[in-house]
Amino acid sequence: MKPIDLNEMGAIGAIAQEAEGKWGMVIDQDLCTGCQACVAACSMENNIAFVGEEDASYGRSLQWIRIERFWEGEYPEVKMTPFQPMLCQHCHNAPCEPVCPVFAAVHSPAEDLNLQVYNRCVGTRYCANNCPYQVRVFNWRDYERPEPLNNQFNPDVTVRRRGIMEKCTFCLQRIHRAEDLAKAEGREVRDGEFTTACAQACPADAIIFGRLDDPESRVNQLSKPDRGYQMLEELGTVPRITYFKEG
Amino acid sequence: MSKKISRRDFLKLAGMGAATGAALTGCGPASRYVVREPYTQMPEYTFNGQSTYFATTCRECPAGCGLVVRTYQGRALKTEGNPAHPVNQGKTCARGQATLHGLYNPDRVTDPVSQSTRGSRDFSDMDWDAAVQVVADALSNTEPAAIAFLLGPAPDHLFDLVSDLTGAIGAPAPVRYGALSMFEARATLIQATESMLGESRLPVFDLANAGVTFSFGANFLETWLSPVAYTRGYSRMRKQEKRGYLVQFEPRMSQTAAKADEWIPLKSGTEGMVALAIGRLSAEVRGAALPRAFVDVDVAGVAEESGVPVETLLHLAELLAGAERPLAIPGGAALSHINGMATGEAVLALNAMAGNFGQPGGVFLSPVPPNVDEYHHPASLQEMGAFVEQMKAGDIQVLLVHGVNPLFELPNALGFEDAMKSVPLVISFATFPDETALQSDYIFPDHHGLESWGYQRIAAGTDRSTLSGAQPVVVPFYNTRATADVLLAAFAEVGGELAAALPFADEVAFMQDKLLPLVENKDANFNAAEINTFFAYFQQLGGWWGNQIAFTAPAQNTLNNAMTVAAPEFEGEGEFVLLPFVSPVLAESGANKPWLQEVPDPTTTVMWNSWVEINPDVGHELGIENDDVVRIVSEAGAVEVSVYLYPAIRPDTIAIPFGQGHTAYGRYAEGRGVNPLDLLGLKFNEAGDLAYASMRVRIEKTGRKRELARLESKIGVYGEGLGEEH
Amino acid sequence: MADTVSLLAVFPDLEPAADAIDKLRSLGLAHDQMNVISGIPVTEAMLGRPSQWTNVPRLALGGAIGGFLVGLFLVFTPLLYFVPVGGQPIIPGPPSVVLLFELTMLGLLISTFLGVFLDSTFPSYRPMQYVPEISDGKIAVFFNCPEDERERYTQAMTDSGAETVKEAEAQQL
Amino acid sequence: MIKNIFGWLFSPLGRIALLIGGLTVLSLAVWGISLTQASPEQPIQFPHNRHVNFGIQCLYCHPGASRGPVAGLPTQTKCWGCHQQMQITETSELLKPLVQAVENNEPIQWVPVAIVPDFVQFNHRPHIAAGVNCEDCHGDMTQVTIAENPQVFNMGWCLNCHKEHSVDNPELRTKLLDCGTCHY
Amino acid sequence: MASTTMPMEHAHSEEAHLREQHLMLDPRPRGEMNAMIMEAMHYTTWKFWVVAAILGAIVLVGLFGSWGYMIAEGLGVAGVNRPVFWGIFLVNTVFWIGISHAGTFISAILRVFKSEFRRPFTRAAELMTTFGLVQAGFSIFMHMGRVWLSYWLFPYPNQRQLWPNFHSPLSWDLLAITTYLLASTMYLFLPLIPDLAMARDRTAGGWRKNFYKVLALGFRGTEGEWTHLRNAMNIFAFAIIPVMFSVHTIVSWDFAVATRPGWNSTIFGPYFVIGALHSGMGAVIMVLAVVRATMKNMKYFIRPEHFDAIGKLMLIISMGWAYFFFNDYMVQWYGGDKWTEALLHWHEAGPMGWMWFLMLIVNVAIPWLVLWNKRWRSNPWIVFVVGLLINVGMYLERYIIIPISLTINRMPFTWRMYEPGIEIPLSIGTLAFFILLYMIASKLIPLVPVWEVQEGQMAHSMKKFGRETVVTVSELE
Repeated sequence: MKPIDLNEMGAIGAIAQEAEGKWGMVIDQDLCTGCQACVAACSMENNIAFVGEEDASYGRSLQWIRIERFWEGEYPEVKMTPFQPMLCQHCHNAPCEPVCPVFAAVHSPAEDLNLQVYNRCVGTRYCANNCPYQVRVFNWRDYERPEPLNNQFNPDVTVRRRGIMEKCTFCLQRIHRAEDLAKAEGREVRDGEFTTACAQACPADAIIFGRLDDPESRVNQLSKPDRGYQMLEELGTVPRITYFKEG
Repeated sequence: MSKKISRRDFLKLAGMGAATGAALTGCGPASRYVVREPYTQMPEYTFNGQSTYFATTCRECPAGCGLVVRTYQGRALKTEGNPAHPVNQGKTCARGQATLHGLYNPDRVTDPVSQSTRGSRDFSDMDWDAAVQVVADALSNTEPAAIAFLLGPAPDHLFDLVSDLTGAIGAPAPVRYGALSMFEARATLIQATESMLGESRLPVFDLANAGVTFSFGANFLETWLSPVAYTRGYSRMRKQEKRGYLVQFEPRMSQTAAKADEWIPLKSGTEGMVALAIGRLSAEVRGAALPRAFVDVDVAGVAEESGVPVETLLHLAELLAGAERPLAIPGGAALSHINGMATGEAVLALNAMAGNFGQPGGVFLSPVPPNVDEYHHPASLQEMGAFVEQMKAGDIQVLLVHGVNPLFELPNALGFEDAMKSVPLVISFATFPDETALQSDYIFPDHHGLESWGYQRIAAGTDRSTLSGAQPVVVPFYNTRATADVLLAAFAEVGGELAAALPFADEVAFMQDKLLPLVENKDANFNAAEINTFFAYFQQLGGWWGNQIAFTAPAQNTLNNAMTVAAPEFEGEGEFVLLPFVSPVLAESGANKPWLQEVPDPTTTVMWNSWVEINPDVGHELGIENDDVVRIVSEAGAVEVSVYLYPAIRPDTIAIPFGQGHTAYGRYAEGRGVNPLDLLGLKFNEAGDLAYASMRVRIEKTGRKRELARLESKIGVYGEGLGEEH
Repeated sequence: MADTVSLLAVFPDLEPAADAIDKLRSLGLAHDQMNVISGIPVTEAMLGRPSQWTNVPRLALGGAIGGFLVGLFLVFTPLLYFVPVGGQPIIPGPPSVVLLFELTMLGLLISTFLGVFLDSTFPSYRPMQYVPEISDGKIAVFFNCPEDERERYTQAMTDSGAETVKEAEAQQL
Repeated sequence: MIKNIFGWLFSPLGRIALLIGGLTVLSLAVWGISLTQASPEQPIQFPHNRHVNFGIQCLYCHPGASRGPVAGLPTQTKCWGCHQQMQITETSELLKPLVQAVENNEPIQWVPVAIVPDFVQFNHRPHIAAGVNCEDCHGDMTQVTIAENPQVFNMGWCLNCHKEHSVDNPELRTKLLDCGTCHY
Repeated sequence: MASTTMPMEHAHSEEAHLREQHLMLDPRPRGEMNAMIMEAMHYTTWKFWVVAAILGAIVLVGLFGSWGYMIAEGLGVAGVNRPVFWGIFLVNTVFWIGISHAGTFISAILRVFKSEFRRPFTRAAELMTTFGLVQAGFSIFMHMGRVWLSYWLFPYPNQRQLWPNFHSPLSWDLLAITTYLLASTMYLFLPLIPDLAMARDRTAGGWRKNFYKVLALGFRGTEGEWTHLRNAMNIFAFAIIPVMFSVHTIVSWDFAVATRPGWNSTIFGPYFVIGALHSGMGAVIMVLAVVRATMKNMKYFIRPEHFDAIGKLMLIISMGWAYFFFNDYMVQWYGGDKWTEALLHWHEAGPMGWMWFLMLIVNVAIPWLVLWNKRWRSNPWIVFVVGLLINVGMYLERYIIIPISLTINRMPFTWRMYEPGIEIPLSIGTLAFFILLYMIASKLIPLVPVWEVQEGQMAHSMKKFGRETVVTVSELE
C-alpha cells in the first residue's frame, strides 16, 4: 500500500506542483488571446478529424483543446471573461480511468499521463461522462478526409475510426520522440527541447509545457502561487495543468 | 546551380513515398496486402522513418511568417513556426497551421485548363506547352498597354518578375490588391504616417514595450498587418515588470478588445475625435502647455458625438498622462471613414504628444525590406476603381490574375464582374478554383505555396530588414507549374529582343538574380561568398534578415497645426451602421480549408458559417432571436444571414465577418455564409481607401431560422432555456 | 431379476395411494422397492414414505464455493498485468466485494440448476415406466414384486382403490 | 419447420451431416486464418538466405533499424550497387524484375511481411539498442528466401519479451509495460 | 365487497361467492385445468398472426435493420453528443432491467413469504424478467461504439494478458446482468419442467411433441424428481432475491459513482430498486390484463382478486418510490453545490421541465388517487391504465436521470441538449421484440403453472368461524 499523501487526497488543496508528476503545463490566461492557433495546431499534429457543420453544431466537434469564454455584465459594462483553453488536464487521479471496463482509459505510470488506448476502446463513453472537464471527444462517425487530405496524416499518431473515444495526449508521440532521441544520445530530455503542438504554435506563449519533476524547468520557474490555480481542484483529481488568472 | 537541381530531383523522388500514406490510416488491423515502395534512390538528408524539415514562408497572408515544415517520405505533415524568423519567432497562427489543408485540398486545380464559356465550369485539360503558348500569344499579340496584371500581396518575387516583364514590354505596372489591405486601410495609414512622420511607409508600433496602449480599432491580435508579430508583442507587453495596460476603442468588441483592460464602445468613425479629446485632456492633466494641435478640440462635443462620457474621456486622459510609455494605434476600421485621414493623424498625434516616435514602446517606421528602395503598397480601393473603369472602357485586352480573388475580395459595387466582360481574354493562375478563376478563359494553376519557390518582403512586423525565403517542401502534387516559370517560358517563346530582357531559365535563376545584391551585405543572419552558397543558406534558414534593428523615426514637430476631425458621415438609410470585420480564423482565403472552417471564431465560437452580430437588447426590441435569418439591406445590396445576439456591440451597430460567402472555391467554401462586401458602397476617404465602416443598413426579418454551429453552449453561456436569458 | 415383475398402480387420490403403500409395506416390500409418481409435489410424509435424499443443497454450496474461487481469481487478475487507473489501488477493495458476490451467486445458482439435472439424471430420453394420467392429478405407485405373487399384489392394489394395475412397461415418453 | 429440424437432427444421417458441416466450417476458418499468415506474393523472390550467407549484415540493407522507427527497404540503387557487378544479374530469370525496375527507374512494389497494426507505434531503435538481435523477432534469415514471420506479432508476444527483459529493473518495467509506450 | 354480515340462510351463497372470488377456493379437476391451459396455448386467431406479423416487421426493420445501419454508420445517427454521451439506449437498459424485476419479485419474494395469490401468474411474471433482460442486453450493446468488440468486456484468458477492468461499474454491471439473466432463465425453467411434461403427455405428435419432449427432459414426477426440484426452487427463491437487488443497485452505481452533479448520491441504490419494482409491477399488471383479455380460459385463472392484490402492492411501492425520490431530492437540494443546484433548476425549469412534473403526476399522484379504492384496483382495465402510466413515468424518470441530467456538468461551456435520432425506431423495436417474444412464448409454453395452482387449491379450504366463512390455508410444505 502506498503511504497516504495529503496532497493527493485533496485535503490541503491538492497542489500538483507539490505532488509528484512528470509532465505538466502552465496556461497563462492573461496572455491567451483566444486566437485558436493551438486548436488548429493540435488538429494538424494529431490527425483530428473535422466533422462538418451539422455535427459541429450538435456538440460533436472533435477538437482536443477548446477555448472557453463567458460574459460578465451587460452592455456597455460587458466584459468577456479571460479566454480559457480547456484540454485534458492529465489528472493524477483521473476519474475517467477507473470507469472504463476494458482498460482503454488508463494511467501511464512511466509518464504520469492519462492515456486513451484507441484500439482497446469499445465506446461505452463512460469516461467522457465521468470527466469533470468534458475534454473527451468521441468519434460519432467515420469522419472521412477525402483524398488527398489524408496525405497530411501524422504517421506517429493513430488515425481513429468511428466508435472510439479520444482526447489530448500531451503530444505523447513528441514525448516519445524526444525521449528516444535523448536516450540514443545518452542523456536526459532537456527542458524546452520539445514541446506540445499547442504550446509550440501559441503566438502569445500562453501555453508552456515541460517537466514538473525538474525544479529548474520553465514550467516550475513560471509558477506564481498567487495567480496559479487548477481547474476544479476541489474534486481532488490533481490536474497537471496550472492556470494563471488574468492580471 | 547543381545544388538546386539535386534538391528538385530529391523532391520528385520523395514524392514516391506518398503511396505509403494509405497504409497509415484506419484504426483496424492493417491489411497484410499493403504495398510498399522504397525510394529508387535514397535522397540526401533522408533516413527511413525520419522526418525532414524545410524552412519556407507562409503564404496564407502577406505578413510573411517563417515556417518550418515537417515532411515525411515526401508528404508535408505539419507546419511549425521558424524559431529564427524575425517575424514570428517560431510561432504561427491558426491559418498558418492549416496551410496543409490548402496543399492537400481535394478541390485544387490539377491541370492547366481552358473553359468553354466563362463561369460554365466546363473545363478541358491542356498541356503546359499549349498553356505557355496561350500566354505567349497573349503577350505578343496584344498591344502592351492593354495587358494588365492583377497580383495578390504575395509572393514578392513574382511581383518583381512581372514588374520587370511589364517594364520590358512597356505594359502598365502590375496592380496588387488584397482584401486585408482594404480592411487595414493601408493607404490611409501610410499617408497619415507620411504626414505625421514624414515618410511614406508603414509604421511599426512597439507594443512589446508599451506601458499603456490605446488601440483605436486596431485588431492586431487578429489579422491586422502582422498578427503573429503583434501577438508576440502583446504577450511581452503583458509580461513586462509593470503589466502593460490596453484600452481598445471600437464599436464592437473584437477579439483584441476582449483582451483589453478597457473597451470603449464609441460610435463608429469618432475615433479621431476621441483621440484628440483625450490628447487635449491629457495635456491639461499634465499641466503642460496645450499643443496647438488640440486647441480646437471641443471635449463636450466629442463626448456627445462619440457616445463616450466626459468622465470616461477624463479617466482615459489621466491614464495616458500618467503612463510611462503610452502608445496609440490607429486601426483599419477607424481609418475607413470619410474622416479616415484626419483620424489617422489624430491618433498618431497622441504618440507625438507622448514623444514616443523612435522610442521603445513607441512608433517606428517599418524597415525598408531588402532589394527594394521603397514600399510597394497594394492598391487602394479607389485605385482599384480606376482599374475597373479601365477594364470597362475596353482599355484592357488581356487580364492576368494571380494570388488574388477580386470577385470575392472587392465590393460588388465596384463592378469588377461586369468589367471582366469587357476584357476579351482573362487568364487566371489560381491554385484553387476561386470565383475569379471560374470567370476566366484559362486557369493555369500555380503551385501551392508549400510547393513554390519565392521570397516575400516583410512590410510590417519586424524590427529589421527582412526577406523571407520560400522553397518547395514537397514535390508538386498535381500537374501545376509555377506562374513565374510560365511567364518566363512564354517570354522565351515570344523571343526576340524582349526575351533578352529576362534571360532566366526558371524562377530560381530569376530569384538568384534578385538576391545577388544581398550577397554583398555582410551584416545579416548569414554570410556567403557567392550566390549559390548564399541561396543554399537562404533556403536553409528561411530567408535573409539584417542584424541591425532598423527602426527609424525622423524627429518632427507635428503638433504645431491645429487638428480637427470631422464628424463621421454615413451613407444610405437604415437604423444600423454596418461594421464588416475580417474573420480572425478565415480571413480572405481560409474558407476552403476544412479545419479552419471548423476552428471556432474566437469571439462568437461560430463554425462553418457567417453571422450578423446584433446587440441583444436591440434584438429583443425587434423581436429577433438567435439563429433567425434576417435580411440586411443596404443601398448597395442585401444579404441573408443568421443572427448572433452579441452582448458586446453598440446598439446602433451590426457586424458581419468577412471570409465566407464564396460562390466557388471548393466544396468547403462554396455556398457557405455571406460576403459583407456585397453591402458596401463606394465612398472613399482622402487617401483613396474605402469608407467601409460608414454604411447604414436596415434589418428585415425573413421568418426563417438557420442554426449557427457554435462551440459554446447557449445554455451555459447565455442561460438559454433556463428562464434567465438576457 | 427374472422372477420379479414391475407393476404400476394408478390411484385417483392421495388417500388410496397412501393406503396402498401401507399395504405394500405389510406385504413385505421395502421402501426402496417402490416409487411414487405424481403430478404435483406430494411430500413423503403424506404417503408415509421416508425422506428422499437430495444432493441439491450440497451441490449448491459447492457451486457457491467454486463461484467464489473464480471470483477470487478475477479479483486478482490485475496482478497479471499492472494497469493503474485513477489513482486507485491495483486491486480495489469494494469492487472486489461486488465481484465476489456476483460470482458466488452465479456459481450457487448454476450448480443448483445443474444439481437438479444431476440428481434426477436429466435429461433422459430413454423409454421409462410412466403413465401419462398422472399429469391429470393421478398418483401412480410403482413397485417390483415377485412374479409368482403378482396376483396378490394386484388384488391388494385394487382393494386400496387403484383404478388400474398393470405391468409397467418402459415406454417412450 | 421445427419438426423437420428436430427430425433431421435425430436421424443418424443427420448427425453425420451435422458433423461434416461443422468440420467444413472449422476447416474453412482454419484455412482462412492460415491464408492471412502465409507469406504473400512478392515481386521478386528475394533469397534472404543467400544474401545472409554472403555475409551481408542485416543493417546494410535495412539501416533504419539502428536509427529510428523503421528499418526500411533498400533502394534499388543499393541493390544495383552490387548487382551491376555480377554476371548473374544479366542471366538470372529471378533478377529480371530488378533489372527492369532499374532501367525504368520505377520503384519495386514490395509487400511487407513483418507488420504491426497501425495502432501500434513500434520503434526499432530502442530494441536494437537494448541488444535484441534481428533474428529474435524476424527469425533466422539463413533459412528462408522470402522473409517469413516466425511468430504472430501480437501484444502478448511483445509483452512477454518486455517482461523478461525487465525482471530486475522496476523502472524499466514500468516503462516497458506502460500502455502508452506503444499505443498513442 | 362482502363487507356486510350475511344472514345464515345465505351461508351457501356466501361460499359460492368466496369460490367465485378466489381461484384457490374454486378447484377444478386437474385434467380440466390441463385441458384449459392446452387450449389457451393452441387457440390462435388470425388476429394473433396479424399482430405477430406486424411486430415481426417492426423488429426486423426497427430493431435489426436500424441497428445494422447504426453499426455501419457509427453512433452519429443517434442523438448522443457532448456532453450527453449517454442517451436513450441506457434509458432503455435501465427501463428493461427495471421491468425484469417484477418477475423475480413476484415469483421469489412472494414465494418466500408464501403469498398464495401469486400462484397463477408467477410464470407470466418470470417470462417478463427473462424477455425484459434480453431487451436490456440488446440496449446495452446498442449503446456501445464498437459493439463488435464487446467480447472484451467478458473475462476470458487472452494473449494480451489483459482482463476486464473490475474497477469499472460497467464490468460489475455486465457480471450482474449476466448472472441475473442466467438465474432468471433457470428459475423460469425449473418450475416449468412439470408443466412441460404435462404438455408432452397431452400432445399427440408433431413438432410440438418433440419440442415438449426435449424440454421436459424426461420428467416423470417421481418422488426424487419432485424433491430435487422443490429443493432447487427453494434455493433459487432465496438466492435470486439478493441477485435481483444487486443488479439494480449496480445499475444505479453506474450513475452514483460518477463525479457528476446530481448523480453522485448514496440513495441511488434503493431508489433504483424501488423504481424498478414500480415499473415492473406496472408492467406485470398490464401483461396480466392483456393475457386475461386475449387468451382463452384465462378468466378462470386470473381474477380480479389478483389485480386487487397487485394493485395494493403497486400502491405501497408508489409510496416507497415517492419516499426515496423525496429523500434524494431533499439531500441534493440542501447540499447547495452550485452545479447540483443548476441541475435541479434545469430539471424543473428547463425546456424539458414538463417531464419532471409529468413524472411526479403519473408515478405518485395517479396511483395514489386510484389504487386506494378496492373496486377500481380490481378492474383490470383501470389498473392497466395505471400500470401504463407508471411505466411512462418511470421511463421519464430514467430519461431525466440520464440524457437530461447529462446536459448539466461542471463545464457550462459545453452544455447542450439531447435530441434522439435513430434511438426512436430502436426503442420501438425492442418493445416490439419484447411483445413478440412474449406472444410466441404464450403459444409454446403453459403460461399458468398448473401444478402450482393445483397444489394451492389443495391447500386452501373454507372454514366457519362463528358465522363467517373464511379462507384457510394449510401449510403443505
